[in-house]
Amino acid sequence: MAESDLTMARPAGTPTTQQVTGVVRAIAPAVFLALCVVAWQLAVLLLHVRTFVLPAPSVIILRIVRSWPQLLPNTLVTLQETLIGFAIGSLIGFLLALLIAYSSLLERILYPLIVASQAVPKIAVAPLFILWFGFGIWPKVVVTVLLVFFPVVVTSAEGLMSVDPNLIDLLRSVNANPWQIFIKVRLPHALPQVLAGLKIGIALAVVGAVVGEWVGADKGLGYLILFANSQLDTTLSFASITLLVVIGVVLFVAVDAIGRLVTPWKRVRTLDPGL
Amino acid sequence: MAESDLTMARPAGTPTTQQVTGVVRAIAPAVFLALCVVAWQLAVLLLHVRTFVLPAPSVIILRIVRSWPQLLPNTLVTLQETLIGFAIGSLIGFLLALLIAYSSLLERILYPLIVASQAVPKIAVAPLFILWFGFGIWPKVVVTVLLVFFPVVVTSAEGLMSVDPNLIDLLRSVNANPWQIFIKVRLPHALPQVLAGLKIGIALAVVGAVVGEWVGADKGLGYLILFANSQLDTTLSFASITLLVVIGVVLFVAVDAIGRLVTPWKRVRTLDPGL
Amino acid sequence: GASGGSPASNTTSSSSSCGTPVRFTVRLNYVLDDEQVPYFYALDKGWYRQACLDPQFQASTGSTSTVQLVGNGSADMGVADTVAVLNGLAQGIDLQAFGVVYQHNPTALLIRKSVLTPEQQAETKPSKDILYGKTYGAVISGSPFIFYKAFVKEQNLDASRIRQVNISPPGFTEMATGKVDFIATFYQVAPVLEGLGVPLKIFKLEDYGQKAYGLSYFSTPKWIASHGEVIKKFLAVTKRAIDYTNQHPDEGVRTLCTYNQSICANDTSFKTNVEEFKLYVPLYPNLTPSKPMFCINSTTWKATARLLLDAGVVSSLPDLSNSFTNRFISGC
Amino acid sequence: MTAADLSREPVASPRAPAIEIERLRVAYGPLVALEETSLTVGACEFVSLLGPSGCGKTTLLKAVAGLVRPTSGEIRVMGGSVEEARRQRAFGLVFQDPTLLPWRRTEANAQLLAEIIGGRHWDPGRIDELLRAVGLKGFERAYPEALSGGMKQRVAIVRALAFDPQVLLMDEPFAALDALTRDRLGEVLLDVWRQSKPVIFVTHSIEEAVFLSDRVVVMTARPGRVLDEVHIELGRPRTHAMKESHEFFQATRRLRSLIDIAQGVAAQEGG
Amino acid sequence: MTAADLSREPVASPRAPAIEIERLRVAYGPLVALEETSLTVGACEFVSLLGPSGCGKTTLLKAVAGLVRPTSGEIRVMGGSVEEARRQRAFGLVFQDPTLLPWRRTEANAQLLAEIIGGRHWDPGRIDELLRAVGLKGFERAYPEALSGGMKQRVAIVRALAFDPQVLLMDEPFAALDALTRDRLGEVLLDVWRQSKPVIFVTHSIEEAVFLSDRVVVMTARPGRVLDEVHIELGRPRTHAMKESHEFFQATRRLRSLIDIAQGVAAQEGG
Ligand SMILES: Nc1ncnc2c1ncn2[C@@H]1O[C@H](COP(=O)(O)OP(=O)(O)OP(=O)(O)O)[C@@H](O)[C@H]1O
Ligand SMILES: Nc1ncnc2c1ncn2[C@@H]1O[C@H](COP(=O)(O)OP(=O)(O)OP(=O)(O)O)[C@@H](O)[C@H]1O
Ligand SMILES: [Mg+2]
Ligand SMILES: [Mg+2]
Repeated sequence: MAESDLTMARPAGTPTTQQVTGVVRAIAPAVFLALCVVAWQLAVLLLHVRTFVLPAPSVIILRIVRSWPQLLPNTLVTLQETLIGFAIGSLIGFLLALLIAYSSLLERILYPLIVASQAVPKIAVAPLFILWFGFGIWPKVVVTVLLVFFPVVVTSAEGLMSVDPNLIDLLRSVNANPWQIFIKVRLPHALPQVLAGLKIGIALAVVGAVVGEWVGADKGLGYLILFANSQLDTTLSFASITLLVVIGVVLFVAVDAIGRLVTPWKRVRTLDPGL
Repeated sequence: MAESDLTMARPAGTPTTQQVTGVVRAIAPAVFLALCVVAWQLAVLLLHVRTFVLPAPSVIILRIVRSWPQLLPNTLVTLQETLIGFAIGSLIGFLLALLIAYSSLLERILYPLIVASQAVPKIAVAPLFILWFGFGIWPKVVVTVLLVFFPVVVTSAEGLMSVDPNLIDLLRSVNANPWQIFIKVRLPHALPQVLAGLKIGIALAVVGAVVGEWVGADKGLGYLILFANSQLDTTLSFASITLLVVIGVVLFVAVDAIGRLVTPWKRVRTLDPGL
Repeated sequence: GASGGSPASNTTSSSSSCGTPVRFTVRLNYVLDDEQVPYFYALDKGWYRQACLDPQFQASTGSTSTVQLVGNGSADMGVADTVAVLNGLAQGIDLQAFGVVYQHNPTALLIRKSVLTPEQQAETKPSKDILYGKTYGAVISGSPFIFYKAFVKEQNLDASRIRQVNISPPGFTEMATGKVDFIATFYQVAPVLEGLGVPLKIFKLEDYGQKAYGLSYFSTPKWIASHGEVIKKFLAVTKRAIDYTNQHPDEGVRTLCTYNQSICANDTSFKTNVEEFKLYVPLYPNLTPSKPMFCINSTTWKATARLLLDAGVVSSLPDLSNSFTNRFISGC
Repeated sequence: MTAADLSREPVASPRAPAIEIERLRVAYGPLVALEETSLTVGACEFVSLLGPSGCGKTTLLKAVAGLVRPTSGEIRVMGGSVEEARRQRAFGLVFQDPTLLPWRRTEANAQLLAEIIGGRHWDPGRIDELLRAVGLKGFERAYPEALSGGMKQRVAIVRALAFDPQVLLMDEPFAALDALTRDRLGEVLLDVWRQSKPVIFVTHSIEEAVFLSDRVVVMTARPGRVLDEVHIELGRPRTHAMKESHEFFQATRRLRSLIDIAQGVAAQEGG
Repeated sequence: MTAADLSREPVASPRAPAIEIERLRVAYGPLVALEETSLTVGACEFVSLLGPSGCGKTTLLKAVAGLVRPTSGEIRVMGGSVEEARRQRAFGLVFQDPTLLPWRRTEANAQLLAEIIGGRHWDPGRIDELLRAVGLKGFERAYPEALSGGMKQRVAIVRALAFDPQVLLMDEPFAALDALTRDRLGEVLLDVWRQSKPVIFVTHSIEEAVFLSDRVVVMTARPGRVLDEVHIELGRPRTHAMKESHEFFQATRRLRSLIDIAQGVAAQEGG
């Protein structure tokens, strides 16, 4: 929190400190994660936590290795649902955000419905999902879409509505059409916030796929968790959860990285005291 | 989408058109909602949808009236969990956003854990929640917190990090301490985005309370839904869902209204073509 | 998916005898478990094919969902707790049962011995008021919850003296960690729980006079009316499979895994040995090839329906006149 | 597109009024920014606006460009409405702030309006030339963040000139520039103008106004009004030598005293 | 807090250097903005900076205020480091852009820095007085959005003067103002200054620089360097009559030629 150093670093520091900092940055998350895992392992060992309550990381990892042929296809199924649901959900979310941003009447009409769609517990209406979308991949995708689109709507609408009016005026002065104003000003301006919504969305997409699988599935990590629980196979359950977490974090990091790529002008981190 | 009129309206229009517009705006959502309900009612009647699949709105409303003594206390329980969970969740979310905004090292360390916490299906680890937090209100609050804090982290961090560096420089020129920079610049600047996160959070809080109640509860709307489903009492289930939706929408509108109150300078809607 | 057919290449030749087999979906009562081995066994042996049947077995999230989905036509027939089927009937879902899988009340209260006094532990048929002051872990989405509530009513227990908390299925962890004192469930799972180091006292509700059916086969009257032959053959083949499973329990796991590769890449996925299928054997009426299986007795049927009344799930009994039929089982 | 293209041919005779503002009143809520403001700009006339800070110069420019709706009064541009003129992409605007897109580099920012208008008015060569003329060679790939204040303003000027608009509306375009860069840009501007289009040019520099304009209009504040105007009787092309001329001196002196009056009026009215 | 309060007493004799910049070099990545720049400002000296757009004036000011880290070279303020001076809240900065907080009204924006420094330097009466002096009476409750460009700039000036800083660093503060408002604000500034503190004042107006300053420094561009300086031999207090004096004329002429050189150098080096 050494604020006094913030933003000082514009003219660059010496290469060596930069390199050291870079290394620390690169390995810190891994180190911290390792520490967490070790703490967990020790807690389980020292407190004699029973495996069926909370398996030790070592047990989970061994199980992942051993049950890999079983876990892999289920992981791929869930990954597929997650990605399809995320793609459709972010698209729908963004389109709704457009409607909301361009019309306060639509905002007033749509927002209650959108929020309502969130407040309905998806599992509680599972039979409807199955009735409407059958047993295939679609009910899972629909649940995922329902979870994903909401944060995208809220953040994108916020971003699209917060454009500097002078920039809009500039384009209006040459009679730019709404599409040009959108593509040249609104969209790039809103991009960071759209990306924030997508980051929330991708994390929720994983949960959506799992919940979708609980509605009715016979494969996927969500189903595997349900099955493992019925078998009191807590280790398998946690192995599946671990893979879910891996999917979630990897996809999140990917979305984040793509976000940084498409907003190169936002590189300046004004808050960072250097380490 | 008549963009050509946008932002023209700064010098105000005539009072009468404003009044008419105001009335349309005020009643439009209600009218639209009513249309949706009527459509639903007609669909159920004309397609002979069975009550155990999807009850007609009239049936649900009658049931709400009839079972009000049973629904009300459960609604209050869920409302309480929602609000407590939302309060704690947004606080935690905001604090984490601070850590992330002030240190890219912490960002790299914390984000994977935060995302991981989202990818874990809460119900799958329900026994742990009961083991750690017992059967009272806390496991429900914890689940709610877990759902709420995430969007608040992402959007607030985004907001806190996107401050105009010149504003920071201005305050640094008089050696403002980090707290002052935070309270006078960063926070007000980030407020719209924090509020976007809170809007997402409040909608998820309702779901969180319900999911929390599915484990270890004996009251609340979530419990009631579970109970009603096990009894195949679809109408009671939908009555409870309806109340959940009402809670969700009311709380969302409240958060939105508070948001508008605390950001009076953001009143200009640059995109609105007037209706 | 969890449905049969495709891997049974060794049996396709026999299907030629009847042209295209009749395809229909069978929604099971829960996720796959040892108790469902016979269906997959029959698939594996090609017995359904030989009977010109092509059943698609679907895992489920519980009896209630099975009842709903069969009721609205999303699945053709179902396997579900009889109370759930009757409850569906009471809620106006058009259903008819055509066979009972488990003829006996499988529900028991499993109490942790450690919360009982030595005397209570020693009793062969414990007095029911030892439940007072204990915490009941209720899985309210399951039928045992209804059995339990009816039991409380039938035995005139003071429900307010038993603390009830809801837990997610199966509730073993909550038992093992001492968060709850007893649960209501099928007593077949008791060995699993004891295997976790939780010594149990088992109250079989049947011992206290609670007569009821367990799982039954059902569908909508409409489907039944047009698929009489299918049902008849399905029941016959299934009975054969159950008999066979009883005699060759060790083959079961492999079979389950063949048909359910998503959950079962190796035999250890099913934690319990299929030997435990034997635990379900007492629930079956006749495990001899010569005698009929699945017969529905109207007295027990009504007793099962009464549970709903006693448990307070319904305020009056539904009309049971067309609620079941034995016409697809010869010899009932 | 065709209509816009056609309309780019001169539509009026050089002396006919291209911009007619009549009894314009603009109020922002209770605040009256402009009142009873009338002004006419000929088809090829270069008019400068002088006036105290806050007197409504920016508001006037925005009203002409159709970005602020008059509370009352009328504005006609090239015989038609403001809307029509805008539809013909007639206006080249330079805002008082640079108003650059932070996500575009210099060249892309300079190109923005040309891009929107498209067609034959997109000429990357021209933009390159203009960027060189205003001294931004070497900064084509810089984001606005890395430009100095005056550099940003120059990008905004290039952006407006790049598509050769029919009407130029410039709001203190040279305010952030040093005297010499100002002069150089003034020449670039006159060069682009070629006495071929109407220009309204807001400035605070009397010398600049006199040097560049055919006519200088002085406004008073609160509410903004046109106080008076001075015709500049210098020939074209303007040369720096003219700055030493008697006409130049006369005009500046006259304007200085007008501004004194304008300020005095403001001071009295503002209390 | 105590240290800061104590330090507000003059720490050096009037003639001792208050700001010493020695062989300063600032590079933004490959771009060298300032090189070999040395400058000394006396404890009560008013120094103006003139120089072509992009020559590094803003960079120099930011370096003095500790907002940009020198690549090499040294800056000492009142005998100590830049950091120390900043810790003592010595700097009153006016940025080239108004840099107002959009969520604060005029009075709250003007008050911002005074608020941060707090204690006895918070004087709402003074802010009110300054707002009136710069002609913003009546706009205290307006959000920045509703202010004209020049008005915003004046708010920024009031904000810097409001807490009576020990060192004034002003980056083209009057650029968006008309001549008369400029003059009036110059007087306000000299009044606040009372020959009691060092001032670095960036401007593009030679007359303004001469009228206000004790010394005018001319910079050249790319990389930025100090070209030369002109001592202004006019007495204090300055009166408008002095603008007609020979010394004034001499100084402006000398500066004009220096700037010609500065630009010429830039043009040659810039290619
Ligand atoms: N969006 C707005 N909302 C309310 N008032 C405004 C708005 N824009 C300008 N004003 C007011 O209108 C008046 C004229 O403003 P304008 O920007 O036109 O002045 P200006 O002549 O351009 O001044 P400057 O030379 O300082 O740029 C000012 O008093 C200002 O406060
Ligand atoms: N943040 C930055 N990153 C990279 N380059 C920068 C940055 N800020 C300024 N520069 C460059 O440094 C040089 C000097 O800029 P500076 O803003 O100091 O100029 P200036 O003298 O204030 O000009 P002006 O009179 O136009 O404001 C310019 O070439 C500019 O492009
Ligand atoms: Mg202006
Ligand atoms: Mg500058």
